[in-house]
Amino acid sequence: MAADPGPDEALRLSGITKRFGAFTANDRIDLGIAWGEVHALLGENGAGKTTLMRIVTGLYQPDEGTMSLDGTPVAFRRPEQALRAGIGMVHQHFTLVPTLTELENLAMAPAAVPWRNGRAAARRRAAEVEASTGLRIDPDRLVADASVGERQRLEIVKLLCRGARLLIFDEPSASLSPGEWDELAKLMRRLAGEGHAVVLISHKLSEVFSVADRWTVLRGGAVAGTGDIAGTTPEHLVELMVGESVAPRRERTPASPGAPTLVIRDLSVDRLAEVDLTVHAGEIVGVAGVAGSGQAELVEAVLGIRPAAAGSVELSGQRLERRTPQAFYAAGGALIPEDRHHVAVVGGMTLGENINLRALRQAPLARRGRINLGAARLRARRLMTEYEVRATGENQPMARLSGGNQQKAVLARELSTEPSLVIAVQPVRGLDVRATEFVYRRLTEHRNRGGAVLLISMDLDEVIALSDRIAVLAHGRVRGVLDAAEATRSRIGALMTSSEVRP
Amino acid sequence: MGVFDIAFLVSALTIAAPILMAATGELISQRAGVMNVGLEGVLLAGAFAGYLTMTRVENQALGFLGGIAGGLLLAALMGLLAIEVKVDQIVAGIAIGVLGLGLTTFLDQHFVPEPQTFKPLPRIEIPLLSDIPVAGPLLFDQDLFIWATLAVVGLAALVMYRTTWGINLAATGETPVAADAAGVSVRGLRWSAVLVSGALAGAAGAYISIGDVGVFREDMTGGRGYLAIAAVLFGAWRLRGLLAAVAIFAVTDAVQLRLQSMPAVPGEIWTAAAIAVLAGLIVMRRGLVVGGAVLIALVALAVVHPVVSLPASLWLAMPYVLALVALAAGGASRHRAPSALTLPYVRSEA
Amino acid sequence: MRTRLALISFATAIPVLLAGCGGGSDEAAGAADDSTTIGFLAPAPRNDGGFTQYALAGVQAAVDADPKLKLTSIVDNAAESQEQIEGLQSLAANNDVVVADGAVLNKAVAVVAPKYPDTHFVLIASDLEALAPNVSSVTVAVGLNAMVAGAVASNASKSKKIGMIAGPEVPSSTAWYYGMAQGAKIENPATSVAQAYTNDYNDVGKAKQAAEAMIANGADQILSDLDSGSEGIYQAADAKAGTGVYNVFALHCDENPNIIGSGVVNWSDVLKASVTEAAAGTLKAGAISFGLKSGALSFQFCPGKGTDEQKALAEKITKEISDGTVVPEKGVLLPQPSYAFEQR
Amino acid sequence: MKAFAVRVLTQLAVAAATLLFAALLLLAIGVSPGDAATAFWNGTFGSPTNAGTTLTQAVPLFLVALGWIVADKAGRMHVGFPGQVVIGGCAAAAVGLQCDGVPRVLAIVACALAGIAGGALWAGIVAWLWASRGVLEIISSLLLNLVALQVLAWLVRGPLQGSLDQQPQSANFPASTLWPAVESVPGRTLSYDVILLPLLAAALIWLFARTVFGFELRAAGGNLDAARWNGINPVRMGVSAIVISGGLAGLAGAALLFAGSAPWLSEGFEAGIGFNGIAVALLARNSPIGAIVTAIVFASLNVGGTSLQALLDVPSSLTSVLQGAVIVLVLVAAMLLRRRRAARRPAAPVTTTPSTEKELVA
Repeated sequence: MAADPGPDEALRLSGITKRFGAFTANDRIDLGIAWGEVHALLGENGAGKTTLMRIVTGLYQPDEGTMSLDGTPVAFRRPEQALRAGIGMVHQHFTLVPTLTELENLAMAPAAVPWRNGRAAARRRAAEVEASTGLRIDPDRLVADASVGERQRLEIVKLLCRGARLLIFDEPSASLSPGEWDELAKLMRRLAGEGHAVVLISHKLSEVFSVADRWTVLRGGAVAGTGDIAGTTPEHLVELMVGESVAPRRERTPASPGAPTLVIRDLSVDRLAEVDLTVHAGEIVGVAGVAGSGQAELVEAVLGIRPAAAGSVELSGQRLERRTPQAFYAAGGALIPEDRHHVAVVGGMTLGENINLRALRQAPLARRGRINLGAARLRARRLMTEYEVRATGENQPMARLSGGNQQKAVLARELSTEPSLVIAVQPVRGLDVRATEFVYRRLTEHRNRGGAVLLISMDLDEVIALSDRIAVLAHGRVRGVLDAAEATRSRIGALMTSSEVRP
Repeated sequence: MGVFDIAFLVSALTIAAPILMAATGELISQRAGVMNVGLEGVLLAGAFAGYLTMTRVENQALGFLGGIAGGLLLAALMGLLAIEVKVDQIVAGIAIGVLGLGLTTFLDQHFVPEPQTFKPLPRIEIPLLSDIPVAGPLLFDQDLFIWATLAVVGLAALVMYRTTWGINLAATGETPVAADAAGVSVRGLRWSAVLVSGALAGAAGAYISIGDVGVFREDMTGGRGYLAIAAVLFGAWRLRGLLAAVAIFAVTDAVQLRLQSMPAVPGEIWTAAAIAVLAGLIVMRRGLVVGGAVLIALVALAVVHPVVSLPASLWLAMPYVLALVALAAGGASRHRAPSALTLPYVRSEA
Repeated sequence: MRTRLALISFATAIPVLLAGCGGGSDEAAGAADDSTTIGFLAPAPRNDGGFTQYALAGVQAAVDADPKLKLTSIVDNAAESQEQIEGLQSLAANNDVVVADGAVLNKAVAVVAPKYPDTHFVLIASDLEALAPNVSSVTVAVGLNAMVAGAVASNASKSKKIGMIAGPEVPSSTAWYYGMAQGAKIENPATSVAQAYTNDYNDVGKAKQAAEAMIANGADQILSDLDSGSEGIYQAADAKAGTGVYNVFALHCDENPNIIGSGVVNWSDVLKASVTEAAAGTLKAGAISFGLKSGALSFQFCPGKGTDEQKALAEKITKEISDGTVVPEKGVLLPQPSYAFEQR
Repeated sequence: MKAFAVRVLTQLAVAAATLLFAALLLLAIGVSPGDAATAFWNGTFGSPTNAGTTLTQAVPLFLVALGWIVADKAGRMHVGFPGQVVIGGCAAAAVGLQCDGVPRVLAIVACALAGIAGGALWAGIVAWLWASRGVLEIISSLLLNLVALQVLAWLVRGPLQGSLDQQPQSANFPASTLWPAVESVPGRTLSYDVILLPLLAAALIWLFARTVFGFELRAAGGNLDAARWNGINPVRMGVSAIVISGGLAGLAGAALLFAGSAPWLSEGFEAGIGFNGIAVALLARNSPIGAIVTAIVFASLNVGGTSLQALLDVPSSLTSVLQGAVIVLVLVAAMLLRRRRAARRPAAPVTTTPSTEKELVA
């Protein structure tokens, strides 16, 4: 079944099985990865990708099956052993220490004796890596001051410095701007060209098709298929991942914009300068731009988390004078924030409490400071069904839910109040195909019901696919607003890099 | 010279040394993510173990080794609880504190029924150098422990900020996942940090008993362990801040002892306080309004020089009040605990 | 939730199990023959090298002298009022005589004594509160001793600056200060007396630093109203030649060459007398103060210390205090109760 | 069923270890463990009088534990309980001493309120430093504890000094201020404030589960940023939690003075309940109900320790060794049990967030 990667085989997994109690996370998986190739590993959330990669990197030991590297059998009992053998992983959540400099992060090393200083050696190795791959770091900068893309670069340099030859990227584009992704794609190809093996774990088929040589799809813990990229189509891969053919995205209905819902005038916050933006009822306005163009400032200023230097925000005809989150929600706003873990959900509370995070604090669920628990439970259950949140019950701790279900719970919370405006920031980040489709459908439905949506995303395809109008944000200014009909990747890209202001 | 003479500085140095030694160890331990609120108990263990050794062999070097062993023993228990069993570090610390006090008292009554007295550490007078005015007696007529403390602090600075081990240490306390991913043993590093802190606290305890005064009394550490912890926190988990904090505590304590035996507060105290506030304002450039008002008041007091004497408890509270004022004036950005402080590390979550 | 329940049930299991292991043991108070049992409670550690240790030695002396007396239990380190009350109650329930060693126990004795009318309480303090038919408070007028010490120290001082270092600031400590001040003034009106408190009778390091500070301020004669903390004062005196040290309660001449003498209090005799009388039922309720006349107090020089002039001075002042020529000023004597006061 | 058996066995093993350790120590000083157990039981629960003392002493510990629970739920980890107990007690004493002749109900309420106000005020400094100056609450509260001790030392020597023989103690509080005790218990050792145990535990559970305020408190504690992004003012919540916990600690201070049998202010009346209260809360895993039981166990360790000293001449140091050992062993047992449970649970898709990690240690 598995395609033979040939004599250059780097890693070979045969019959890998891993069980947790009664649950089988990996079921007799066979997989071969060759030196010099970019191998895409695909699958929905929960398909067993993460478990498999944890076995490869020594975090888990398989219950059955064997691994061999360069034809020699290996068994890693600790991550250090995998690393020593040349297998390194770029995690979605970077394993960097923000309070240390980039160089110090490189110099971190096992079994250090208290009288050796590895900084000079690390600097030398970083220079060697730069010479061979062109990857450059800023050694004396604190990691906390580096952007996401720069951190990812540091993560890769770190692995290369340690002699990693097989690199695993876990959804690397989730936090990258398109430009940064293009660079990373180039880098992956270069690494493969130099004889490294690269494993790319991703949901995004466009990325897979732009960079990978071969693919393997996991479904339900088992291998659903494997082959060369050249011989397949995106539709086929989606079918393998989901196990059925997904209905193609419905045709877009033309927008019928009503009265202005959100009116932003002359808003200036930190690096955001003089932003004018209007979102009407019944339309989706997309904001395109590379990461760090001022998106976070825009959202936080409208919400009232970040004090604005100048400008005004009007929501549903009300001018938000003293902007606070309370005022924003009271005026009919809703927000699907980008950073779920940090600002959207309370991991230690239950699913039900998270769904009712705002509703629970006002009538009808609460009267005179007292909560009606019965009504709250009913509401949570109703929304769980309506938004297809899969959990053991409304009392399940939020932190125990998968990322997709957490996002659905957030969606349920934000859309269930029938807001006049929804601000959605990177709403499908980290979600699998099915969950993504669900989110898109919900947002579109909201628009069709006459709601306004401000969609902020770094994924151009997403913005183009969903938006009725697109505002392009670059260097803290709105460089132009395009209608969906005239928006193409190249036009938007031109605006992103332009420096002059257009009306 | 009145209050601020050489004897005053020497006294401040003697007060500071054991606190500084213990606090340096606690700093290392906390930078690795383990907070031992029972440091007082570890100090006592060191003090008693050192004394017990002395009653058996009467050799100061061995006494200090015994003290270190005593500190290590309790620190090992802390390590066992915090790193292996992964219990709540605060409760574990409280237990260590209670155990340290109880065990040392009990064993003292049991093994040394008749209190014994030994000669304290001799002062080492370095010929010629110790005759230099001011600096001479301050620097070159001290006992060995003062020197050892300086050496330990210097060494700690080198190790923490100039070696790979120091990087690993910071990573372990800040982002243990990252350390683990780099192949650094979080467990090993935390153990060594906890043991280092135990050894240093043990030595500091031994100094309090056999080094400084040559006797042991139950609960003789008198809250120095809590001061050391306060110094670590106040010093924002940096060695420099730690030094500043210990300096504040020691100087105010020395001033307080001096002033108690004076009929009234001498004018130079107000002058010195005014200079300190001025320096603080210049360094921090914050809290100008409040600081300025305090400054003016202090200058006025220095000029008018009223005959006042303050109750002893007010002087005793002074170090902590000063530390609080400094924190309030310094503001938020200056201190941040290691992110993983008091959090046990469980790998499968990585 | 389950773990919590488990924990709770476990925690409750401890006392139950502890109780279950017991049984079959006879009661401690069961030895009710004709002997008189004594319980002892102190807020300080029993081996503090000072106040508590001397008092305990006095009780032990009384017990050794009379085979019918028995010291059954010692509760020490009872620093907190609630704990003191519980300790006194437990002791009172099982003993005929309870010695409460320290003035801070006054209120606790006042609470407990009325509940145990058959037990006689000996409170080592000049007490005004614990008035009850079964309480005798016994104390010594240390301030008188301090006057003699002050005069001697003033005479010995070259700088005419002398000092006193004590633990917590309590009346029995301040009495030493006021006594020294009055005595010094008699010898030389120019002499100044400093006082310092370390807040702990047993913190050697603090005492050493306080003494160093005092010496740096010019004082060359220092009285130590400390227990084991005195060691710190010796060491400070060692570092500065010509510093004289004075102890309280007992002579400690062999502990340090700088010791001139001590305001000796014969605790053993005081306690022995009190306990024996209490056991015999002859100790009167009320307050009893032992002074210079009874021999319980005396200023004594160490062998080879003190000039003839100083010895004569000490004798002269002792006599003048005893015959009433010198009247103690405010603060020298501890406050006196208005009831059943006996000066011995 | 098997799991249950394992749990029971673990508990028995730990209890046996504690007892064995205690027995060895006692044997080392020549005291029969059987006698000790009898003395311990008699001193703590053996008679109504002693049981009353034990229960009454559990109240302040429990109040401090509740204070910790409130602050901890809001994510604010302060350790200022000793100071708040002290200042609360001082404030209550200052008011109580003026209450001679005031009607009983009024006097009692005034003292309790003064205690609460004192503790809340002292905690308010911590809250203010945190909210407006960004000072970590654990640092400022630690320092304020040390300041509070000196304030107490000054008060009992200065303004509140009222002992006739000039000891550092206040005068006895007027009888009208003393909290009522159950008359049928000999010695009136059982104060009516023990009804605070179930009452406040229930109130706290209700607060967290059923009120908007409690909900917002938990949300702010669970994830400060998420709370803020959802319209909860986390600073307000944090300040409220710290002040409430200080108020509870202050009430504990008042209870120590007015509900016990020592109705006067003295140095050291706090008697370590500030830190022991934290241990009570943590051992009860932040459960108000669990805190009742743990507080009673802690109080019995204290009371029983004193009776061991008085009856069998066991040194006080040994009883504190036993206390320390009990804490350590209970901690270890709790952890072992939790780990067994974690091992049995099938692995769910784990997403690491800071809040889950906190959950693990909480």
